[in-house]
Amino acid sequence: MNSYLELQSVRKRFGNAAVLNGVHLDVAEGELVTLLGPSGCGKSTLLRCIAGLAVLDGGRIVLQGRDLGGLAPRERQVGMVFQSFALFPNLTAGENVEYGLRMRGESKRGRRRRAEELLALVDLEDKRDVYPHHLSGGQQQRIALARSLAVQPKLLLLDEPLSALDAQIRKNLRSEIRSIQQRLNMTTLFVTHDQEEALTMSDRVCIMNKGVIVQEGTPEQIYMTPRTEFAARFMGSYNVMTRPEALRLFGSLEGSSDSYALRPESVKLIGMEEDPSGHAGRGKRIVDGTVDSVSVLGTIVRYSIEAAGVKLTIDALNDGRLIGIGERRNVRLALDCSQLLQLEKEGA
Amino acid sequence: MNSYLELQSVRKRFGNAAVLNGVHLDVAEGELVTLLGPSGCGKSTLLRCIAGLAVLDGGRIVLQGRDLGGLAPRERQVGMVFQSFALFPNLTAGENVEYGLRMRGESKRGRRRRAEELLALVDLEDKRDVYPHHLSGGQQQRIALARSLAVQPKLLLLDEPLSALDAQIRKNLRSEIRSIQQRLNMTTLFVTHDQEEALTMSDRVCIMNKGVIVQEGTPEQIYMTPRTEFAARFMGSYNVMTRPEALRLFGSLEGSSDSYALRPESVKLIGMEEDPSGHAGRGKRIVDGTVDSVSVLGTIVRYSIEAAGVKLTIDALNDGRLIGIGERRNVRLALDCSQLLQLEKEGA
Amino acid sequence: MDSRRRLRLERRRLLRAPKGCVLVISKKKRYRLRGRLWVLGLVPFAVMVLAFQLAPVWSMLSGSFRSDADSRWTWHNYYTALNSPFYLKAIENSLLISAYSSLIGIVVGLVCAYSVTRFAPTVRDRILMLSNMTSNFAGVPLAFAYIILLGSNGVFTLLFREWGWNVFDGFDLYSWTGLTLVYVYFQVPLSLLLLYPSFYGIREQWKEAASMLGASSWQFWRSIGVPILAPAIFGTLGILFANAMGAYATAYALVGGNYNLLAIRIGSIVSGDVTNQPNLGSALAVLLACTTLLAVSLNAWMTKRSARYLTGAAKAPPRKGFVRQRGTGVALAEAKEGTG
Amino acid sequence: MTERNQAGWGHRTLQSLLLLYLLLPLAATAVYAFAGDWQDTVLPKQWTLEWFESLFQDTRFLEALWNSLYLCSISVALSLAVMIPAVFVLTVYAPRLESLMKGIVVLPYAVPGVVAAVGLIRTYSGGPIDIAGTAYLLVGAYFVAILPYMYQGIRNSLLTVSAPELMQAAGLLGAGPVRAFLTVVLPNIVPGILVSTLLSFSVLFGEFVLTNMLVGAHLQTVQVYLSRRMGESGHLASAIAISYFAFILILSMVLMKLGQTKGRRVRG
Amino acid sequence: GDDDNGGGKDSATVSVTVDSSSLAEIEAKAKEEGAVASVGMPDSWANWKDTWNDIQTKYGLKHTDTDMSSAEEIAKFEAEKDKPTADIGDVGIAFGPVAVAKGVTQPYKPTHWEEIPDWAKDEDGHWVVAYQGTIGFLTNKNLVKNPPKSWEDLKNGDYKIIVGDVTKAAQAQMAVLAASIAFGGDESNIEPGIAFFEDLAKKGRLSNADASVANIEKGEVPVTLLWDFNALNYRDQIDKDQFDVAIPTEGSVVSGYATIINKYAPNPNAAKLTREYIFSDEGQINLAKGYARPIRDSVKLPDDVAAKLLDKDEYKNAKPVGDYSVWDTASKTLPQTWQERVLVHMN
Ligand SMILES: Nc1ncnc2c1ncn2[C@@H]1O[C@H](COP(=O)(O)OP(=O)(O)OP(=O)(O)O)[C@@H](O)[C@H]1O
Ligand SMILES: Nc1ncnc2c1ncn2[C@@H]1O[C@H](COP(=O)(O)OP(=O)(O)OP(=O)(O)O)[C@@H](O)[C@H]1O
Ligand SMILES: [Mg+2]
Ligand SMILES: [Mg+2]
Repeated sequence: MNSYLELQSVRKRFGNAAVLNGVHLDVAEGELVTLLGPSGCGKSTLLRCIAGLAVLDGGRIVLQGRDLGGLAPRERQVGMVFQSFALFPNLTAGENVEYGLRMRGESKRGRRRRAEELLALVDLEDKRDVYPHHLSGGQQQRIALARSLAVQPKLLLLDEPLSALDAQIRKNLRSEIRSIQQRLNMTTLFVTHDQEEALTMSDRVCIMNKGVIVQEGTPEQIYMTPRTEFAARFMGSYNVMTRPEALRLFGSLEGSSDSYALRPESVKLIGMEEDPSGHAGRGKRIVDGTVDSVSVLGTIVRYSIEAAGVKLTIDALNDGRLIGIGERRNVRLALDCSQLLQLEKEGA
Repeated sequence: MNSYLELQSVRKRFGNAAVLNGVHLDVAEGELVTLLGPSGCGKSTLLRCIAGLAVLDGGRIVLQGRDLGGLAPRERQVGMVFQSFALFPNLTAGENVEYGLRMRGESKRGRRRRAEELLALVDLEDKRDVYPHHLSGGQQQRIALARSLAVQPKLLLLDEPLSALDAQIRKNLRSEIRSIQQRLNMTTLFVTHDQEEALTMSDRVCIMNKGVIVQEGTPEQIYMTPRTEFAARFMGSYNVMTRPEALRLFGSLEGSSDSYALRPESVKLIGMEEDPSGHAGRGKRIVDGTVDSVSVLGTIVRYSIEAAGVKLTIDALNDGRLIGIGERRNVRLALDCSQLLQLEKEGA
Repeated sequence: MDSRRRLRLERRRLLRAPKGCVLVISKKKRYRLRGRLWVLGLVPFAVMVLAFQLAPVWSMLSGSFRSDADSRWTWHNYYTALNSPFYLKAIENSLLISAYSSLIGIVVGLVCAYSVTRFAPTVRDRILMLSNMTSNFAGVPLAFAYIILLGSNGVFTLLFREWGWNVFDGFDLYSWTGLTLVYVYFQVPLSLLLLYPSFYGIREQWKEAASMLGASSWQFWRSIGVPILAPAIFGTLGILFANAMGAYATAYALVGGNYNLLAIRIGSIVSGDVTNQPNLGSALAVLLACTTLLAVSLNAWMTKRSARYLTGAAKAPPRKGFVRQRGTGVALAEAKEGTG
Repeated sequence: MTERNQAGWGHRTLQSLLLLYLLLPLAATAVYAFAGDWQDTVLPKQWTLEWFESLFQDTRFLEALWNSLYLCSISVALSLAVMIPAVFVLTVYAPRLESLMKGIVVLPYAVPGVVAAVGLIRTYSGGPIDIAGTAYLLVGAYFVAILPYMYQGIRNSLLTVSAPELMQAAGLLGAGPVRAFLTVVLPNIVPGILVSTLLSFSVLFGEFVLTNMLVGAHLQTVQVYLSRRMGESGHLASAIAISYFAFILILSMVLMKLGQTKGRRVRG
Repeated sequence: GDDDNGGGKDSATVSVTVDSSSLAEIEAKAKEEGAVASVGMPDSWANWKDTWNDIQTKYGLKHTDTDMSSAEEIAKFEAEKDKPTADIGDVGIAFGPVAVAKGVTQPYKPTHWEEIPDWAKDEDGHWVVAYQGTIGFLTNKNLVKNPPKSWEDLKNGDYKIIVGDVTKAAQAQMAVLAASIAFGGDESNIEPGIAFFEDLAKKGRLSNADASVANIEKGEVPVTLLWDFNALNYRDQIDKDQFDVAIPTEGSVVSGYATIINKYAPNPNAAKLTREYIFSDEGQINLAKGYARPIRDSVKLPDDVAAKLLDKDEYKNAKPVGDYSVWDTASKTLPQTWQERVLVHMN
């Protein structure tokens, strides 16, 4: 990989608490990398270290070959958007966007033109003279984005930029941010604890836990092949099983891992009256089970099923095919051995 | 239906704003009915009217054949759990649970025993002597539940009891509340604006909009057959089409409605190389389309597709079958005419 | 390296590097150094506080241990202060009047504070503004105003006499009851301003929850409301007490030195035409400061306790629009509450 | 929410009583200021404007007013100049020192005027810095007296506008700390600070003990002047009290209005 | 101005040292100096205003005053040794010897030196009392129908009496001394006075109110004990007919204010000339106009001025303090004694 931004064993402590325990990360130019992890795992702290708002206790941060250590935030050419927007309330939207250029001493005309460009980019040309408190949350967030882009940073840091917004606005802004990022080819680090957000927006996802990156990869990789139990649980409703459980379910196992994971949608449900033969084949297995509960989540229907003494969660598309299957019913499960994942020990 | 609770054209105004415009509702004993609706539609106000915290402007509320009008909150034998928990911060968890009994003048021992029962019910026996601010959000919520159950109310009102909690805790509490409710056979009104919550927890769902109940039914009914555009949009990512659009897509239409809805998971995607004949049949239709974007949401993959000039959202299970389909690809869609819903005019 | 930067480095070297040490200042160190420049912002503050707050306190403290006669170290001033019935009586009177006036102030303030939170913010802010304004009406003019109203020929004294009411017959404005009454006048607005924000901490939903659990309004206040307010009440009590202990001008304007109060004793020792025993005065001042310090620490301690309840409450979403509603009244109260 | 805004008659009565109670002494003073002979009657025997006339003909009154005004202004200005940077620095860079600051800031409550005056006189009469009896000493004492109000006001304003985040945002956009402070923090806290400025001002304007003990012999502020004139005539003193109260009232209303218009722009 | 006062000492022989020629010389030099700066002698006090006006018109001396208390005046003289700004000051009699002891005064004996009683002057002319005060009764006739003329009247009345702040104010302490003198005590024996007030307090006859003009004016003060110059001044200021001023017949105490000339005075001759003028007939009359009883008995007061003062006869039993150092000691313990013996019965 052609590293644009490199983090080399970045460490940070607050008092006695080690918050970052040696983070390694390479980001290529134009890439959008998501940091995904539970609350308190150090995501914000990492961004703040990169921005220079917190001082490293160890390790190096290199941007375009230049060590950022010892540089003040304003010398790093890094843009950051905060969860709380942090717009300057005494300045209009336009003045907020112009602010960085003003600090650089650019001419009024140049500033004005650039601000207009950026307001157009975030689709808020008509809000130039409006003060932040008259803007909706989503609009404020977009102004914050435009503001940090105005100074043409080499790197854009987004710290849960959407978490303060409504679900609906959030979904819209997701794609908007992604498309702006792609248009500008802006190298971006994006922090979130929402896995759906991470999966839909990123080129690459890094799962963080307890101050280290435990797994990284494309959204598909991350979703389809979680490496550890932590990642499997964090990424969705993966069924995590101990080795004996997996053995009971699958008969034989590859590998010698202590725990295994099975995606809830990789199991097919077959009504007792259906012919299971269509689902048979190499590496396939049919198991009987009982439905504990069914819940329609909307697009998908979630079944809690007990099979071979193992409690499984199974998702099926809500396409009317399985309508007959209700609570306490017996069903057959079609398992695909190739979908069973071996999990590594935590921290391995 | 054997009505346990009856609401008869309940009306409420605040100043000039009519907030409840004649709400009718019958709830059977032991039923859990969800009120689902957008913010501001009057859900909380309805609960508060039932609890006696707000005074009706019209209509009647009858509980077990007894008109509640004119009774003070504490005479109504109704329990309520608030969104913000509203635990008394100066009392321990146990004392909070005992509070209602203390007000009734029950003996210390009786109170103690009952409180222990309820703490066991919500699985918090060990937190009896802990103050609320030392409990997590989810634990606080469960204590609040136990507190309102302690006085054996005839009716339990839950006003968005989960919305202040994290996604994970929320999912766990959902099933916990449901199972307690079923065990006690407690008649319950549950307010939420989260459709997944409504679908998974309830015996019956009422969709509210602008102070009236616009549709009610079982979760399946509500999800599978929204009656109006409002319900369709509110229930999920339904594709809502005008009549001309629907015509272009399906060739011919039943009924004469102005708008139609199509569930995103009712459309099957077929790769161009696959043989579409397997999907042909009566009332089936194959249409060509182009993929605009794909996003993996986890269990499901969401495709934005344009077909016959109509933009559609289509959900498929993330089971690896459609991996080849990416942006700008051409695909075939298998449509099922029976899945197309006719929508009524708003307010009809 | 440009010359300015070199200069800067040079200066740093002189300041920090040990003699003979080769100058190697890593970039990181420089950044950290620059990061510490904010200390400069604290210097003027430190100087002012040192000069006008700590130095006087120190000088008083050390003076209180020196003899007035020959400025030698001695316990004598404290011995005098704590053994003379004269000064003991002054301390006792001060404590009593402060206790009574702050208790009355708290009770009245509590009721008024609850009531004022029942009004719309605009009305509330107007009431608070007014009471804040009157709280500056103290000292000489206040004493005189009370003489006009309740003196031996005061408006009310005469009115009551005319109407034949004898409830006020035994009342003498120039006695300790009168003093307490006048103290209450400046305690009430202060107590109101300090207490009313905590009523917003009593969430409406607690009342509702309690009412649904069968509690009457009175039961709610007894079992939930007052216990939650308790820290705020005790804290405010501390401030009121300190306020009364230190009150000088009003008392002096009313009764001169005839009523034996600690503040008045200090004032007469320091500024009287008669005696000149500054160190004894210091010792008395230190004793006074000890009681107020105690009262103020009670306040600080209680504020911490009430924060405990508040963090519990803070987890819940804030009431909609509350931030917007913070009018000047809230700001006033916050500003008044020195302890945050 | 509207229901709670319509306070019941009980609350209205209570508040009216409170206002009556608070305003009664002021009213009595006002009546006395217009009264002629009023000794042993319920109401004055006659009314007169002579007290106000003689007051406004007295240049010493205007002088005292001016003294009060400039002493208070200087003290408040000094306090702002010292406290804003200090509280800002503490909030943004060293939140850990805040508890220490809080301790310092409650000290003025624990050291009442009489006590503070004793200490100040001891420290500054004689010795290396002899500023006893000068305005310098008084300004210093005033600075301490308004410390709690100023600290609270500034800190709350800073927290309300989330100053640390604004500083960081500005820093990332290339502004140095000083510039960032001047362009994005200061303009936003001005309305918030206005209230504590006002409060401090009115507190100082009504201050008597410190003023009288520290500089009473040399510098007459309104309060000192008032107590002196009290030694001549209660009517006159009442007229002074009423005049200066009116002055404070007008001043606060003007400042309040100013703060509101400014605040609206920033906060909405 | 202030209301301090204090002791003198038994001065021995006194001689007049100023002859007319040197007076003319002083006058000439003073005119050269052209200005005089006083401390503690403001226009409003003891009618200094007229005196300053006269000095200005008569000798062309410009005048400025800085108001301060006796102790501050002495401290100022001392502190400004090298850069003196003040020429002359007016201090309570007790501070005269203090100033001499500090060595900040210069002597000057005015022309009428001989007429000044011994208790009222320093033997070398460092300080000289210009006007005297005597403790008397001020009675509000609206409230008290029979104004008291003697301590005995006071004792037998049914009205409240205000003594003032004995713990702090010299005037109130002097009132206690006055009562002592009346009942046979003196500065070394104030027990008779204490006992007198103790008795009144027990009967509930003393009030805690402050005898400020405002309170007197408001009718809060039936009877109070004040310096005669204060009492007369208040009487005329509020309502001449409504108040009665009397010097108790059994006896009272006399004290006075002395001028001191700064040893380092920038305008020493102007200061001497000022003292000279104060002791002249015109100067003494000016003081009388300000209700301050002139120290020189021989001055013939114009009728309107005489009417402002009390009859000379009333003063026949009034006595000066013999030894101020004794009184100084007594007054230090007085606050406490007062509290323990008198105020206990009130509060
Ligand atoms: N200034 C600080 N002082 C002390 N501890 C801190 C500080 N900032 C963060 N921490 C601690 O460091 C840990 C990581 O914090 P961080 O804000 O990076 O988490 P996060 O992953 O961003 O979480 P979230 O999703 O809640 O924002 C937390 O335990 C936090 O309490
Ligand atoms: N006390 C009140 N005074 C005036 N208007 C009120 C009051 N309470 C509620 N409203 C208004 O009534 C409408 C319905 O409010 P309600 O709280 O019932 O909505 P909701 O459906 O519970 O919304 P949410 O999901 O946001 O809780 C809103 O427009 C609200 O502003
Ligand atoms: Mg974070
Ligand atoms: Mg609601």
